[in-house]
Amino acid sequence: MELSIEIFILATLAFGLMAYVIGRLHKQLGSIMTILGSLTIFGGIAYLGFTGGLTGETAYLTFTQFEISEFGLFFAIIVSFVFAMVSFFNPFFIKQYKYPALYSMLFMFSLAGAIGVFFSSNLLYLFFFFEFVVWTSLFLIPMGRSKKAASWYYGFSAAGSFMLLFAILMIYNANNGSFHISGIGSVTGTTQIIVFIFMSGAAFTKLGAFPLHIWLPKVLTNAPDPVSAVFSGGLEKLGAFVALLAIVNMGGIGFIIPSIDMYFGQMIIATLGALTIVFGTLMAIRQDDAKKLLAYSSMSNGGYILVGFSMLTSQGVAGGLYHIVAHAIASTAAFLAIAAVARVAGTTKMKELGGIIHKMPVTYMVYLIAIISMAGIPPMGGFISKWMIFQAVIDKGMIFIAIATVFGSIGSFLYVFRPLAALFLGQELPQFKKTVKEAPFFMLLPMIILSLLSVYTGVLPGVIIDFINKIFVDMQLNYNIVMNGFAIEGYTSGIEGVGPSLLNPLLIACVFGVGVFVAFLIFIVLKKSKKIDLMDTYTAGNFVYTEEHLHYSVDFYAPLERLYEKYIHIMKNFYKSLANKVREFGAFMKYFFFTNKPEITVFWIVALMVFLLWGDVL
Amino acid sequence: MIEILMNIGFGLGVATFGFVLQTAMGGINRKIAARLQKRRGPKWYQEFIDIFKLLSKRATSHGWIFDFGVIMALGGIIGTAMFMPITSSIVAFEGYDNFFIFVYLIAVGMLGMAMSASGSGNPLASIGVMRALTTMLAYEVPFMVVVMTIIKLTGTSSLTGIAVAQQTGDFNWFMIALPLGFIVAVMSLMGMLGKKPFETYIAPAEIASGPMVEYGGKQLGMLFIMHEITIFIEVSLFVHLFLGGAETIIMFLIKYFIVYAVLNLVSNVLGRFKIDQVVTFFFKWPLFFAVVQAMIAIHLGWVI
Amino acid sequence: MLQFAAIILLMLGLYGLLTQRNVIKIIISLNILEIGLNLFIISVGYFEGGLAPIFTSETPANPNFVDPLPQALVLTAIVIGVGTTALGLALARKIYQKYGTLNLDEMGEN
Amino acid sequence: MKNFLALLAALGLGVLIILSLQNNTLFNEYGEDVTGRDSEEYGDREYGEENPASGPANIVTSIVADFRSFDTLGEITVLFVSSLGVALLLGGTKQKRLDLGFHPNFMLRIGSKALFGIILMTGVYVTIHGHLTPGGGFPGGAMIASSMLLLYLADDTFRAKIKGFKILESVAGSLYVLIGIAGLFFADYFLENFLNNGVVGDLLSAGIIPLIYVLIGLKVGSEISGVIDNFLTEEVV
Amino acid sequence: MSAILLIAVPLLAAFISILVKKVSPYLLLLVSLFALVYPFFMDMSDVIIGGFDSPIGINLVVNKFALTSLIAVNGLFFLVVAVNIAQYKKLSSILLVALAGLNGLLLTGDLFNLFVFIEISGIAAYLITTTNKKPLQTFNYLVAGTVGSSLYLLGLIILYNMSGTLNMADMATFVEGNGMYTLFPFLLMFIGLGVEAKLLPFNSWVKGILGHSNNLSGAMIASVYATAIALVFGKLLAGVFQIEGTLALIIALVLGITILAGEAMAYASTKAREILLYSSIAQAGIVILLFTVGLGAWATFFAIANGVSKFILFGVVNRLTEEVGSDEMDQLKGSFVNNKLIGVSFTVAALSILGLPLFFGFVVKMNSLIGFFEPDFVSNLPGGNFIFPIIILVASVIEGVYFVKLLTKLWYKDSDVKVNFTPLFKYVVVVLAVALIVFGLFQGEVEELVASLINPGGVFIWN
Repeated sequence: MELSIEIFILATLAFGLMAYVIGRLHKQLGSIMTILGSLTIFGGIAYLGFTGGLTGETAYLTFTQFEISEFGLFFAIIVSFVFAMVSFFNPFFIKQYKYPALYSMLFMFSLAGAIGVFFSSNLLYLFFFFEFVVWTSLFLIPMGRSKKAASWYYGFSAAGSFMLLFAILMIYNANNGSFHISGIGSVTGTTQIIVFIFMSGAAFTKLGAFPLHIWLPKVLTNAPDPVSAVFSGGLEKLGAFVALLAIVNMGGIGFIIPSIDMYFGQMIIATLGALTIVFGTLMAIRQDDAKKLLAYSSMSNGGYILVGFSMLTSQGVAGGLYHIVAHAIASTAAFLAIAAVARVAGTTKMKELGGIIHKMPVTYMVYLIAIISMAGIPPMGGFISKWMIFQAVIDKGMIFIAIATVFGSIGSFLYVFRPLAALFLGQELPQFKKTVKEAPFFMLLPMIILSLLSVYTGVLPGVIIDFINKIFVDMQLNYNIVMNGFAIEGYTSGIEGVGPSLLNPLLIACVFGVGVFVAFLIFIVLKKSKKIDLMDTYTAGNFVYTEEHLHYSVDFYAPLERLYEKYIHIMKNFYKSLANKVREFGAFMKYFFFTNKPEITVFWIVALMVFLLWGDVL
Repeated sequence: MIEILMNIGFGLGVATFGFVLQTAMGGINRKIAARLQKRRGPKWYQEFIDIFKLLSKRATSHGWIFDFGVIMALGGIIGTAMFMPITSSIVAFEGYDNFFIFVYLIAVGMLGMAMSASGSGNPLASIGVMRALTTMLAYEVPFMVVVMTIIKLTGTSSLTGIAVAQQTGDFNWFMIALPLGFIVAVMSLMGMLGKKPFETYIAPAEIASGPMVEYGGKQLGMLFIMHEITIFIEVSLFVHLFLGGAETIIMFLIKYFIVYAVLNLVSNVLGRFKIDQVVTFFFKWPLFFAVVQAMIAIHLGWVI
Repeated sequence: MLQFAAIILLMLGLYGLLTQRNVIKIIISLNILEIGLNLFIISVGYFEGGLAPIFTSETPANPNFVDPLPQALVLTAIVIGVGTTALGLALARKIYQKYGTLNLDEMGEN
Repeated sequence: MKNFLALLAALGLGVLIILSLQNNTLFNEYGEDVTGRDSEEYGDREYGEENPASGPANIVTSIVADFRSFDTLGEITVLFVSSLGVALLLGGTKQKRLDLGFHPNFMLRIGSKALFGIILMTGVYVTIHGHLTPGGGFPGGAMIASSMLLLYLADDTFRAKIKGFKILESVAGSLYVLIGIAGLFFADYFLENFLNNGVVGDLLSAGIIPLIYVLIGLKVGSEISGVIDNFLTEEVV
Repeated sequence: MSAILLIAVPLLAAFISILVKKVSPYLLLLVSLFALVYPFFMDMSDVIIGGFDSPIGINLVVNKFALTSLIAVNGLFFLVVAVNIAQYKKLSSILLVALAGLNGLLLTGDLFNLFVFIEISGIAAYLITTTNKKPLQTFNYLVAGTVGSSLYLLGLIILYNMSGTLNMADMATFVEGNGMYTLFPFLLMFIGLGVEAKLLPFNSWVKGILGHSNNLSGAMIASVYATAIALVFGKLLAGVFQIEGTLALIIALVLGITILAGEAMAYASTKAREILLYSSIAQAGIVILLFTVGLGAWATFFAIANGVSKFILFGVVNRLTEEVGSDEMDQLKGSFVNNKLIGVSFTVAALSILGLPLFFGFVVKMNSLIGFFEPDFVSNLPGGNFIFPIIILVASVIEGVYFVKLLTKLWYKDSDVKVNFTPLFKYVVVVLAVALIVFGLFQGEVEELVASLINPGGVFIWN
């Protein structure tokens, strides 16, 4: 069955408009439309994608051309899957929004834009869809808590997308007048360097990587809960897509550094990626708001993707791609879990929450599996991608990047555990005893699917590794990941007699299962323990009656935070001062040029004439 | 399929051997420490007695997460131990004993224990967990840098591969080949084992023995088993990485005893760090030496 | 010579605009500027020994007239000057009605 | 200090302009022969010639009213708009004469009436002979208005009938445009001189041009008088 | 039917309208409708006035460019008049003269005639701004305008002295060879027109006029006059002017600073009208830049798109300020909550100015930027081909930030102020917004429309 991708984009737009029209009549129905819409789109793309039924010819949107590429399909499936899962939450959150119908429409429009970006082969119309996503998602943010986040978001993503535009136009100029996507590869000399710098700039802004990350925590904290899930799971992958084009598709940039045989350009990207990881982890550890913490975690995971891509080895790039899948699933699940809690408890501040597990155990399990994958612990998908990225980093022998990646993964244990302990576990606060109840079935369904997927990608990586290999073939990169049986082969060492380092996730899962079974046996065999109330705890001496005093969730990592407390606002202050400089420049010009006295104009006229004649006469 | 079952059985055997070995070693070292303090110290099998006494007691539980956490912790550690090679030939799963599996599966154990500790409702447990995780962050990073140097040099990340590399003479023992790395590894190992200078998170004197405060009866017993097997994993990891593994079990036992005894002696005479001192300490000198060692080994290629 | 005088007048007009604070004086300096300009326009068309561009009974056979076009242009320029000055003065009177003063500095910032 | 700096800048600029115009080879010096320009064609006729291309003896008038009469049309629109503007700004429903504290004695009031006639006559003369002698619609109109100004100044209670000026102004303006449109329909160019040019130098020569100049004279006269009236009166409040 | 009627008929109506005061508003509506419809029927030949061809007489240039600009300007004029005539009956004859002046501006082929029409439309503009009840600001505008036009005339006369002709086409051929002599007169003419086109050092009047604008004067100055002046100035820059040497440096500096400073000033201001006026200064700078550099065709449509968007933005903001009393952003917040239709069209206009997809602004901005990157493109301004696109892009980022701030304040804050817009205004604004979207979607047709303005060699046809 053949269907052009253009039909899908138009269908999504049509769904959006339908959602708007129905949304005006009845809020809930409108948001249910978004569920139907995104599910059909995801189903369609995934099914046709795998059976090769997608074609690129355009009947209606004649000004642009589409081309079904493997990596386009890869991203499209992930993003539409994330949209589909998150759309399940829309009906439950629609009541909080000022413009519910508009919300559903823009939700579908940003999906349409994203799909457009991944499949368009004409660079200018890649930018067209890129900008389309920016402004449609822009109006989703203010529906949440703060209004300032929207202008920060637009400022950074406009800067990013205009950098992308400048790069595209440089390519257009270099390949004398062609916008085809293959033009990226065929750029050489200084234009290649300029294009590389600007495109990675665009990727950095969209991914929220180090130098340009200020908007990510602001937006993901203040946007409505489903929107932040969509942002961190889906829209961030646009940045990864551009990063793939910029870093991998263009090949090495600049001279090769002999000791670690890496291109200079890629080295810079890797270092910035490492800084993103470290900065993201440090900031995440000290956050009190769960959503802000997850925002910084998706920032640091973005750093992993960048480090992976910039290794330019099969392990590295595959690790990056795999990490995109694992991170998309894990962070969407985590955000949805926090959203479920926020819907019922009203706040995501860890200070005010505690002991949600007793009323929402399933959400807790979903969140547990999500953070295990985000921290990169074995049975889950995150481990495999981090393992591959470590392999690549060590194979290149890059010590400082290695330190950053290790610090990032160990640090992720800390910051993922913090919401677990403060939000879910610990004393059950009285005010939540009555109000909090388990999320309804339709909210649990996507979360459970995401967790199962997390486990699946962790245990049986076969399908995704084949897809990644197909991408490498499609992008004419001579990379390949060897799979023998269920194990992934790491890089082969120089020393003979020593086989390649193997990772058999299925085996690890079984062994872990066996271990847990044995522990369970031990537990069951022994005497049954008496269940006692949570309040009845071993407190030396004085007895405490109120739950709040027995719940430790305020500044959880105090000793660690004290170490770097002074430096956390460097980047934010830098951008604030930049904005102020523009404002001061504007105010000065206003004061200087726009007084009520006409002599300013005459003065400048005389000045310009003197300036011209001076050169001419003398 | 049978062959996999055989391997799993063999793995379980390795795990129990680990548990028995470490508990015995624990007892013996208790006696050595006592001799240091001019007293006789308890019998060498004292630790066995403690564990089995605890397992037989009837205990209290703070809800399903409290128990599920303990099971997951012990299960994770047993799973990790199953992968551990005893000697370069005796290993449960040929070729799959990847170094990263150990680091991350220990994390599963840690996470399980932390989860149940926080689930117990006692704030002291949560503080203990917080301290454990912070210390882990501190000692793990320098250790990983050194191990990465080793992996870069030997080219493989499987433990048997590294052990074989040291035995077959390509490299002599990394204890000698990478002196600075070895020192850093010792310090991290003491952090891992929770020995004296870095044991703020489980020290009884600090906050009622940290995370374990709410446990009793079988849960505490299971956690003790988990603790013993963790020490076994970490010490044998150290042995394989730095002391060239072992051809025969006896060699392995001797090396194991030497490492564990020396560590115990050193830790008995030292004081105890405050938590943020641990982090600053590990990120100051050990990390510096680890980086210097890595630079020398990888980029300049000076390996003794 | 006439052209230099015209340019100097132009510059005086500009000087007036640069320094004067009184509304009427600004209008006057505008006029000076326009007069200078008109003088300049006229001077463009003149040449030594040129005749006035009017046919009379005494005009010689093929007369070399002065260039008549600038004179036509200056006619228009003068009337435009009158138009803008009339409007300026009307505005000056409205300003006086509103602010009670004609000095720009005393009008405050609004 | 600021004034001195401004003077310095202005004069310096003047000197610079003069110098640059001087050493600019293309710029013909003042008083240099300019006979080679296109504007020769404006005057290719002689005195007494029968029906030449452009009728009026005064070449400037032929440019103003015939060759570039579109400029003049624009010209009177400018005056029309500014007088309208002044009326809009200052004019009100009921106006009374501004009391400037100057009360002329009896002699001046009567004497000015006599002088008024003479000035008016010269104005009309200048307008009518626009195509023969220097002058024409604009100076003539100004003279007509100055006669009106004389009456205003001489007699502080005098107020002309503004209504009449408005009608005169509007009729003259529309007639001018209608002539132009008539030129378009009768002789396929807007504002073309479709009448016979007669003999150069006669009073009744140069087709529609004297007619246009008379209309312009009346229009300019009425507009400027309207402006004078607006300035010398204030709204009855 | 020759194009001269476009000027003659409004003039005739103006002269008649002062007699019959009562009927003049309807006359104005009728004539401006005629001016909008007539260009579609008139024949496309150059018009000679008074029977004498170009070197001696005056001719009107009627080509595709003139036709497009006429339709755009007359269209916007008709909309402004239709929406505001009920409130400003007194100004109908002045508006008629303004219409004649604007049409004359766009059509005339003679440089001195252009000066006359600049004066006509200028004085009409001064009178329109007197409705703001701010005589001092109008006075400043008058002084600046007069100085500007006098300098333009001075430059023109110097050029006449050198070339001997006043006609644009002949002047262009004269200037072709000896560009280096004509630097000073062209600077004078650039300054003269720069004052009207709101370029930075000369536009101190803009804040006074547009800052206190009302429904009529705001829309008229910001959209109708801005588009007309930009197109005429562009025609001169593309055709007649020969820009090189220090003149090119000055023009590059002026344009660069206008664009960047315009955006910075808008970013620094908190009053809604001030934001819009500084953004229109920057947009004017971009349009003039595109004309100077030779991308005339797309510059025309950039000016028209900007004109349409500014019509909507100024119309809405002025109406809100009239109701709310002050145009401070915080007072206006939440005013779209209870009139969504106006809000949506306002957002469409704002997003089109930012150049976001699906809107006409995107098509125009992208193609103009692509113009800079054509392989065979050589910019006559110093600083290579890529410095100006960077300036435009940086400016659009700053522009984006303050527009988003404005939009979020207007949409997402809730306030009790209930502003009612006249149904006619709503209808007009929605139609324009839909036009912006339709033009944005059908990019193929827009490109064909633009192609007609360029001769096969890619050079912008201006006469």
